[in-house]
Amino acid sequence: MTEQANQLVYAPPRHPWRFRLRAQHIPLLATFVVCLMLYTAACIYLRDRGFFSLSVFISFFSDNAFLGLTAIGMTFVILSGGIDLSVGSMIGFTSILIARLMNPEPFTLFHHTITLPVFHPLVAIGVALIAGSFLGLIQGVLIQFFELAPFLVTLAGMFFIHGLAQVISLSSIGIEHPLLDKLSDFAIPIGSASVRFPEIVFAVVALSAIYISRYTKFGRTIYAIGGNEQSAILMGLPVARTKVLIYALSGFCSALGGVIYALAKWSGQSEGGLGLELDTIAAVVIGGTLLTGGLGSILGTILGVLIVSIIQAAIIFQGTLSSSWARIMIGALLFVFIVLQKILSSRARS
Amino acid sequence: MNATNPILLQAMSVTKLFPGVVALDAVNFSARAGEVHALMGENGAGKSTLIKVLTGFYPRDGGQILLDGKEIRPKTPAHAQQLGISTVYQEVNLIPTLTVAENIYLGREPTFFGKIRWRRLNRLAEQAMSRLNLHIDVKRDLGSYSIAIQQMVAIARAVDVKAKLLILDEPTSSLDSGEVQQLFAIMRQLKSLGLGIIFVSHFLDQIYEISDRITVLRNGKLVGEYLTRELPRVELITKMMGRELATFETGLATSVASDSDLKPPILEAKRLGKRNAIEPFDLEVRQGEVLGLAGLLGSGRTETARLLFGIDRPDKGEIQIDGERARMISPADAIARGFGFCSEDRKAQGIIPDLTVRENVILALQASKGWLRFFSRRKQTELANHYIKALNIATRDADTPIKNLSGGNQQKVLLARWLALDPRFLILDEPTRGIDVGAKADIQKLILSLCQQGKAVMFISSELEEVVRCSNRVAVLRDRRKVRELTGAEINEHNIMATIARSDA
Amino acid sequence: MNKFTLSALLVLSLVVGCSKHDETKPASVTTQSSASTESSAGKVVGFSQIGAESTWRTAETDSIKSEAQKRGVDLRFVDAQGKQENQIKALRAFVAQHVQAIILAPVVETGWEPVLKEVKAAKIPVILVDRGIDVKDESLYATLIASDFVAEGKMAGDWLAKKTEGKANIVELQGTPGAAPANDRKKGFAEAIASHPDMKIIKSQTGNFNRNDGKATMEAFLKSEGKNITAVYAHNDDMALGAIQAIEEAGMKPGKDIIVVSIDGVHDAFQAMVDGKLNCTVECNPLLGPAAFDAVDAVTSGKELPKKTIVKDELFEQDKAKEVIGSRKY
Amino acid sequence: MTVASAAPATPKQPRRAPRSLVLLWPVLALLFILAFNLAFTPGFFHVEVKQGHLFGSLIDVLKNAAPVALTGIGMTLVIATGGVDLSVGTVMAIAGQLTVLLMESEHYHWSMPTACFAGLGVALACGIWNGILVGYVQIQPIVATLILFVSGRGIAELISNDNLTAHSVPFQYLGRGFLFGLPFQIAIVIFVLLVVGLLMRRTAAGLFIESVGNNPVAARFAGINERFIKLLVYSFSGLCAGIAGIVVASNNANADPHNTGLNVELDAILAVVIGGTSLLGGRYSLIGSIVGALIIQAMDTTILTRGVAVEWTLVVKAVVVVGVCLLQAPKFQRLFRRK
Repeated sequence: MTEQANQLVYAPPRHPWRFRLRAQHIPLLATFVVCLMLYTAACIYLRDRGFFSLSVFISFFSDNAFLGLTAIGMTFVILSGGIDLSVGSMIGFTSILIARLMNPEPFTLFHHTITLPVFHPLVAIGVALIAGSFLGLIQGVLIQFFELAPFLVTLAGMFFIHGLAQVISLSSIGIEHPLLDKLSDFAIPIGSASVRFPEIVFAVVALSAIYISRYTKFGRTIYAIGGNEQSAILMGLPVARTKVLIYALSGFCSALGGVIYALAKWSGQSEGGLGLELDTIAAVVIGGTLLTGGLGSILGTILGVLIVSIIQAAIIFQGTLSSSWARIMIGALLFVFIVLQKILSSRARS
Repeated sequence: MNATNPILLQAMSVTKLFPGVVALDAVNFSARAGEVHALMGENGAGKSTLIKVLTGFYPRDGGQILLDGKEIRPKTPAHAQQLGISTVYQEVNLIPTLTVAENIYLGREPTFFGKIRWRRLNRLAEQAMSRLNLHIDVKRDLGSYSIAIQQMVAIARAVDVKAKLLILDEPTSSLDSGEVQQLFAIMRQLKSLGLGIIFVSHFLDQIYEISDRITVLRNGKLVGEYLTRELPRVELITKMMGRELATFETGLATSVASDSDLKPPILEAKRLGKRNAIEPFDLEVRQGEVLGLAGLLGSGRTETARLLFGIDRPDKGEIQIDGERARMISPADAIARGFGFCSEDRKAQGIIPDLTVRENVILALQASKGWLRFFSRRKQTELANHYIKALNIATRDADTPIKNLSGGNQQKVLLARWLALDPRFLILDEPTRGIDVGAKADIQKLILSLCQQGKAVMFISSELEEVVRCSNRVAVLRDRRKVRELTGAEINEHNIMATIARSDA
Repeated sequence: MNKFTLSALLVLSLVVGCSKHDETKPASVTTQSSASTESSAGKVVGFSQIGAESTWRTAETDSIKSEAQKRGVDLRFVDAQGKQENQIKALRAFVAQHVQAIILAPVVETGWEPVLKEVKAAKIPVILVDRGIDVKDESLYATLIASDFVAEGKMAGDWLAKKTEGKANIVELQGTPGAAPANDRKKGFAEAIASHPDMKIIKSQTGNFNRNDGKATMEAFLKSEGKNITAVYAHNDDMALGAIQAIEEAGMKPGKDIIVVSIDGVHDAFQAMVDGKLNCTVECNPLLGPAAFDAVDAVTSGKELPKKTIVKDELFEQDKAKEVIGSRKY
Repeated sequence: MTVASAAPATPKQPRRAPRSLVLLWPVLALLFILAFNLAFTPGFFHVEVKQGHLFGSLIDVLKNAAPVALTGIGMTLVIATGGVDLSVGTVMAIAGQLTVLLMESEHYHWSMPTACFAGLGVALACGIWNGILVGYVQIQPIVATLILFVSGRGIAELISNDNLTAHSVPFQYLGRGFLFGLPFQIAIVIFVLLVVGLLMRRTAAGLFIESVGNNPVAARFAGINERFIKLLVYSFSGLCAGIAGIVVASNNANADPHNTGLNVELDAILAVVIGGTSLLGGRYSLIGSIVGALIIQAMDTTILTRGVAVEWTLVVKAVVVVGVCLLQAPKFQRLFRRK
């Protein structure tokens, strides 16, 4: 424009907060603080019920390992701006599939009676994981290539997968195998408590998920898609492939949840995990991941799972609430928590 | 540059059809290595479509594209990038929630056995930014930086791909003049390295400063290719418009009667301020005047407007309207008092994309009337058609979804939305950004006619020449602070520049 | 930090406030107890209930709660909201709280072995109520006090066979797919009619154990089969009551044109029998409180208990319903 | 310049069909299900007069679609603002329970209209609660309505933990009565639809709702009080759920705190989406949602009438839903146009 313009040197604007805290970290911090508060309050209130102990704390992870696993898968989905409502039914499906493969029953298909052999648990688990990932993949394909809304596709997926589980068996199936005995006897003692395989699987998956989200191109592409899908396409990122894979990954994670469910209970149930999708979404959102995508973290989700677990455990330990009041209390605590987190985040921001 | 520069990319009779429309009609275009080639045309001439065909965003319906003499058929922008064609768009197409460094290297991060090497990535990003003379913290979220910085990051990303051909689609529309110079320096540097650059801009000064060659498009057809130094401005404009310059240059009054000082103020801001947005300031807006706001991007112009329109809550000071203290905590309050605000971010804060032109026009008026007193369909269409005609909005009819209109026409619809309110005081934040010369002149004329009707206008623009031409009074902002007010004869580009550039407050 | 403490207090006061409310809530069901009240006073007993999905279930909960109050037992009650996972968590919580005994109403048959092993390791006896479980090691629980769902279905089937002299076109309203009572009641009924070649189930679909779905399902059956239907077998009373409405709205007389048989024996079902609309119901007694705490007392004082105490289910017909309706508790 | 006006500005979003065409695919899907029954389900189209009213599977479809249609009408507006309301099922239970309790309990013995108004009032209050959380506290809709979804059934159980029989004959008329030979529930749906349709057409509410859903920031800048609009739609959704709850209680002559409205929220969302309203907000179609509700009910009735085995029910339902949605997907349609 004019010659004087050359003299103008651009000065980057001052950042509003002094600490070099990225915007993402604020909800995470708020979640952590509230989680701590909640735990402390529960420990004080339920001190004569033995709430404050290491084994109870570990049980938050063991009893909710499958919630944690589905939540990790769900985090990736939500980070990309989608949603997956099929995770709950996937648990029932994989558990009943494993149980059925280990205890086959003859069935008729096109007037032929087919009898499958008895499968080794590891084979059954492998089949279940592949089936779960495949179902997730199909949903991803429908979402990506036919541009259907994720909410809708996975809602239909929830019906479909639950239906498949019912087709496999309406009644629950118990399973037994020497391997299962070994697995449930396996424990690493820590102080007065011990860590068992559900926690270990959860921890391994959680660490891998953190690694994937932070240190792989796949993980960063997920954030980019959630941040702005259009831009991600223009930036030349493999958006289509990644989105399909995200749903496959979520399918895998929830199938793994189903495996844990079956192994921890020695049983498969088509009704298992029903309604878990909303708990999962709640855990992810409480963990500071935005439903609009792009912002959030696996670490936050783990905190979210912890919070949901603490709320549930506190009500179970409290032990005098009637069914109705227990439901209302869960809602009330959820409300208090969300509002608190909201206040904390907006305070930290200003 | 000279004629011996080898042709890098050649597009031959490229055709693109949209349902019912020929967006590109057998267009020929070529870009040479080591040259800046400007692509000119009005809104809707087909510039963006051509670029999107070149970058593989749209498949072409006919013709050939040769790159280095070999036919290419880019399927996606990623594919085009691999072939050597990188693009920087007008609207920053990056991820605001990721860091600057990531945005530069997303998709080609340095890895070690599949693990992203963050430290190396950040160091590389710092180097890439410093090559553009920008020393910023690359570990911070892109979204925390101004649009200008984001644009620079986008260029850093595009250049770093080792592109043969760089397409800059209106990169300067959100940059201030200093930043434009930085950009040009970079462009010259890239040019000397043998890169071909396609440059799209509405700023004639910039075109003449940087480009070597100009191709003009009109209505999807090629008008011609010219050497810049052989094409006078007036001729360029004539070729773009298809009509003579004089028809829209006349009628622009250079100044309005200066007796506006005598009229009572509509609005007074007293020590109004908001932390991290704008330092407390005093400001008066009087009937029948155009108050210009000048300053660099991020100097607090938009923030000032947002405070006056009740979008943000001030934490200091007060607003007086007609001499009385007023409580304005929402745009609805401001509208109720006869204010209007045409925001700078058309896409995010202006249009309702799925709604029709008609509905977009009546929206603010209807909101001010409340939901019970609903305009009849007939009245709505009448109103919309009135503005379509008055503002010369190019649309098939009033019931076309606004998202189907070109940027400039969307802008006019938004103006119509505010004009329909018949406001006493209208804030226009960058109303002319990214729109063509004809529409620009239309809008400037409109501003003047508004204040002739006794209305007040606050005019925010990055183009100083425009501010000078339209305003009776200019408030100059620097570093989130109002530093000076210019009136009457003081208003000229030199004074404004000097005020902005002076380092002491 | 002020805000934090404030919020913590808020959370606490909510918990406290609600629990108080519950304690002051009067027990709505009183039961007759045969056992002495002395022996169990002061004991801490955990009760893991499935949920509150039906009137029958809440009657069972009330029975156990009021019996606990009567005997001075410190009852830790946990509603699992219909999920086995929550029941398992509850069992673990009971172990952590060192309760003296656990009453468990299992939601499904399988999946209990691992957690019950933990409970057994903590030397806490488990009394199963209303449903059995499928475990290899029977020492994992002390006793089972329950109705036999298969037997209930069989009783209903036998009654219908007698009533119709072995000739009937039956439509079946199943319970929630996958639920143990639904599976067993279906099985028992099928066994009973297997020996009668002229008794056929012509349609069978779920009514999800509730009145609304039972009605909708019956409506559809009436459209597709019409007068062909001679009997309805519903897995619970609520669905039967819904079916009765559907039959009436189709212009037929339930109980006469179409015979209606169901299971549970809730109050509304008795009323329907008195009105002549329901032909018979097999009672499934939810008032297990006294028996459950008798078992708790016995187990904690070291007595051996039979592995299975089957609660005798009684079949009520219309004429008997008139006599007993006044004395029904739920 | 005409070139620009016709060329899509954002290529990823295909040009939306005119409003009337939005209904095309849902209606075709409904016709397809009916045609299937015409061909393969004998007696499905048989309608006779019994006891002075019409009787047949088709009438059942119309009648039993009412609760989903009613909640769907409210849900349509919520989804049009870009939100979602998970609590409609539990609000149904609360409203039904309170209404019947107030009429039947010896303590109250309220008259039928007052009891109904009380039921609707509490449903409205639930809606307002959701609206405040979404609009003013600005909690994401799924999470905000999850709170009432989780605790609402507890509230219904607190009102009364028992199944309550509704003996009142005028009350039973709401859900079981007939008007001009057709179930009265249909009249209720048509009435609500007309009222809402008129409100949306004759006032600016429809315009504001679409604006808020399509671009909330721009709507706010244009002077629309988007928080209030959200409060309005969630309140209205609560009210619709209340009507549905009362209709269901009346239809069964019974209020059931445990099962009333179970999973209705999913059916309602499905109905809205099948009906052509985008979950992203913006343009909506009330008629579409009604058609969606009819599709779902026609499917359910077909499954029941044809005697599909219980374990296959959900699979069949899921396949039909995906099929209907695929039919509507422009990408899927293009796949066949090319061939």
